[in-house]
Amino acid sequence: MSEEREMITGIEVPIYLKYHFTAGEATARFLSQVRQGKLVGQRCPSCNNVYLPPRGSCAACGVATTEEVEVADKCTVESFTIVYIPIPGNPIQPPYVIANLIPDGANISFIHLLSECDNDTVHRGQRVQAVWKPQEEWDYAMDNIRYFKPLDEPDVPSESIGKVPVTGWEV
Amino acid sequence: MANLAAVVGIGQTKYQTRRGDVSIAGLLREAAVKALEDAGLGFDDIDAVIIGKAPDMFEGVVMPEIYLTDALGANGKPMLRVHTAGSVGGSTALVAASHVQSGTFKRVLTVTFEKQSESNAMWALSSPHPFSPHLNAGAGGYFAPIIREYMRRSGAPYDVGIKVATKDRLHGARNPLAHLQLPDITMAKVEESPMLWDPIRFLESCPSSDGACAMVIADASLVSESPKPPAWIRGVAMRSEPTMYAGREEVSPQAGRDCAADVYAQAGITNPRKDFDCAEVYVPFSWYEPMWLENLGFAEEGKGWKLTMEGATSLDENGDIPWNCSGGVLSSNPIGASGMIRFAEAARQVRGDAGAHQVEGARTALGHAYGGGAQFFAMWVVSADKG
Amino acid sequence: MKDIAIVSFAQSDCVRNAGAKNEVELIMPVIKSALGAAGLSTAQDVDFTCSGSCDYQQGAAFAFVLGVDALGAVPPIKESHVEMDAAWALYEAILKIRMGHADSALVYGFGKSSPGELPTVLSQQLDPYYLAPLWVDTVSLAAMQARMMLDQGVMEEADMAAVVARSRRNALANNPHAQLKGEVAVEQLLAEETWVSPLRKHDCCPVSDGASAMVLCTVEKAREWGKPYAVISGIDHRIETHNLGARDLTRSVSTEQAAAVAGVSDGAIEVAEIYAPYSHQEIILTRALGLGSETVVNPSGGVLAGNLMMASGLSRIGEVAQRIINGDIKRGLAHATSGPCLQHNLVTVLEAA
Amino acid sequence: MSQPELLSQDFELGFTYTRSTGPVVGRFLTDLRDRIIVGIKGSDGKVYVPPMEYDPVTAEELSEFVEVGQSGEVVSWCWVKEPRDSHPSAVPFAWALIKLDGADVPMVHVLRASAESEVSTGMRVTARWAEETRGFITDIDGFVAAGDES
Repeated sequence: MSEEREMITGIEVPIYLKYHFTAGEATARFLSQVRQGKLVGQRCPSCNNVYLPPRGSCAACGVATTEEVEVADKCTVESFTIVYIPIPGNPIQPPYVIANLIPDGANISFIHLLSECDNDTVHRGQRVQAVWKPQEEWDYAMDNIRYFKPLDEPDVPSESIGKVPVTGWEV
Repeated sequence: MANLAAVVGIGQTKYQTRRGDVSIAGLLREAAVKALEDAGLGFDDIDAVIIGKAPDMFEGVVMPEIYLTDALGANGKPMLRVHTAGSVGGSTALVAASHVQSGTFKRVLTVTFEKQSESNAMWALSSPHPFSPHLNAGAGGYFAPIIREYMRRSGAPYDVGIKVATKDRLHGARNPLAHLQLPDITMAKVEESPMLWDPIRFLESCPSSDGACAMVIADASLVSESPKPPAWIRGVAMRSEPTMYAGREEVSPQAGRDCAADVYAQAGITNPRKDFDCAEVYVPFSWYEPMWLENLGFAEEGKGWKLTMEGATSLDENGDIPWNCSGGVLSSNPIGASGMIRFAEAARQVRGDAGAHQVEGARTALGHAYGGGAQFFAMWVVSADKG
Repeated sequence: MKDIAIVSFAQSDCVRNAGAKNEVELIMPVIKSALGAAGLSTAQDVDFTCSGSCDYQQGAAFAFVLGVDALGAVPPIKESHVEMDAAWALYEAILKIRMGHADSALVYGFGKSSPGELPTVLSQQLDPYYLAPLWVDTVSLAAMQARMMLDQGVMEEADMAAVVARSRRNALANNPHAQLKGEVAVEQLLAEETWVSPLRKHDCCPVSDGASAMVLCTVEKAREWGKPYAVISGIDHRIETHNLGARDLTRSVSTEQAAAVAGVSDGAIEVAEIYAPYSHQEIILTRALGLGSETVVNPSGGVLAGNLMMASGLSRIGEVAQRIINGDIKRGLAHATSGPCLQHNLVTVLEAA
Repeated sequence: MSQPELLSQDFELGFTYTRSTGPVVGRFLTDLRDRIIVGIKGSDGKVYVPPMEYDPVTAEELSEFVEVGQSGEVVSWCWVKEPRDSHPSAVPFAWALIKLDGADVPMVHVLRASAESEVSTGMRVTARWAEETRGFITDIDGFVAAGDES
């Protein structure tokens, strides 16, 4: 055998597996209603907290959730970050704000984009509202909401975030 | 009552971006053989093998214990594979210890690893899945808002994270196994590095590494058969809570506080800052040092950042409670092994075997790991003293 | 060491496709049922919880993290997970109880295999340089194992069919959760065409979705709860080389080793629940476990009647435990397996108090 | 409560992994590229093909390579009537455990034959090489009945 032959030290191994995935009941119900332009969470029968998106259970109590509660597309900023790197597969250009938002009527936050805002003045307690895509583009996806934009409403005090009544925060 | 057990051997690979010279099995083997050599033992002396790693998608090998058994001398023995997200390295050490502490086995080998260069961390941690309702901006995108909330509550100055990032890299420069070797790092350099997820800058984030970490854990009756001093396992604890629930405290998760209280009670720790000589704590983003200082009771709520800024956690500033003398996760991060590296480095300290990053006279140390959305915790207390 | 007892067990139906049931929706009913049978309500009522699952079944990382949502883990609980069949989660829980860090534990396993092509997914368990890139599937490997046994005359095709016929018959008689059940004659089975020759489709376990759960505790705790229980008198597991060519595939050495440590031969085995995904493997395992005609093998039908991948091993243990709890038998064994051609095997011996 | 819609979608979990081989696997694949098959000697002298990195009995690191023949004997096999998409053959084929001449331990690979009736345990087979070899396990396109390799 030749001494100077080039040794193999690495190989490329393509591993592509096909799946047919079916969303869980709670997710399916949620996304079906998002397709209609509605945000519908589920209330825990034990602790009364409203989960959005619903997962079919209250993770805290470990009980199934079935009661549906429509919540507003107005939210309060619970926390946020300004991101300077692109999201794989997402066209949004950095820097952009992603925030944990608690919709009026729910007790838990979900992550979404914030836009039409001054990145430097985004803050906890800030009021925001969904900017939906045109109805004809709605699909089974949260990005039916293009992003959230600031509302001209007073801030929710820090200690009340996630605890305001179902009807939403009104001054 | 648990049987007394100790770490009698530790082996680690060099951590680096890509270990292109070894197979997956070869990577684990290297750490395993070093741990056995450190313990003065061979594969025949081992009763059971326990491995751990983060998601199988990193290497694309499903349930890899099946393929790794030959490399780890596990044939004819029990072999177990643990997976508890980012805390897995710590959890694996605890599961391995339980094989001995339960009185079931006398001596076990435990190995954790990740060969992240085989794929891409961002992909492996969040491979696209249909109907996933969440926007995915990576681990930094998840943790940055929580860090901002910590900053808001504590009123910490903006440069606390910068200080941690600098300190841990200076520690790492003392550790020849550390992935990042940045002996000339300064706070200015960290501050100038690109912002990724405000307030997390590039240099305030952990790297992506290949590497493996192994330990031999032995029953007290066999400890003297290994030549080097043992690290006695004085407390073990794990806690989990759900990723999301209404009213969850994300800045200082209860699972972390409960886990610490449990492990401290077992080890007789009443004042962690005084009772520990050092700690190896899972800090993948710089700001998690002050956050965990508070969560783990080393500082009062809202005051953790002061310890950091005073240099209390710095070996180079002769701090009274050095954290992550090995350089920590900020210097080396083979995800599935990162937790065990914390546990092993804590053990190295109390064995007096930590080389240039040794804390003089260290007798008792904390090893800590967390994972998921800061919801899975694993901790142990090791000591030079049998207790 | 403390004696450990199993006080309850629950399993979902084995279904080919659980459709719109996610992890939580699969897990929650069996957990509630197992806890309920032990007089408990949430994971808060036990000292430790451990689960088994595999991310690749559904193709999403961290499946087990979602599983935690089914537990009611607030305040936080002591919890762990193995990326293995839940029989190994049970093993971890037993160590925890033996070391005195828990007096009771909840163990569960879940699997939703329907989204993927399971034998192909499992081909990626194999050596990543020599075997996985060939995409040799687990059915084919098992078929070569069966051929070896036929060639060596250690069994005949009719023996394989007899295993299947008994599985279907037992499932019909005893197992409301079974996916495949019924009266079928050996001749009928042998008349079917081969699929991956020498295996016929019926020689291979079906692919099923579902979950199972179990509550175990110290014997003292079981008495305190006032619940009937089965004692785990022995448990052990062993793995063997991954090189199929280096193993005698007609035997299961690791099962023999585990059976010896677990003390299978210390008394008569009335019932054995064996995790044999292929009919011929039941023959290998029955021999490795040293079982004779006095033992009823797989009264549930075994996994040929329904295979909850990642929960099937735990279910085998549960099936035997339940028979002891019900007072039907005094001593039995359960077996779990992992890897191609029975590479890794776990044996549990269960006895009445 | 309205009936839930069933939401289903196909998706592919895929990545092209970049594996480093280490010296043992690398040597085997390098030789495959050069149309040579090597095994490795175990602690007890048994020749393993493909070469194992570590002895399955003693766990010792192995390093003594042995070139083996390109023909051998079928130790066991199965016939795949309905190849899966992932399989290395679109038409029915066999998987086989093949003990190459000079090896003690059989290896798993593809056995190509036009019908199940042409395959039998103990038959002699020979490696047929891929048109282009690159250092991958599929450089051996498959085995065929001895005499049919061209």
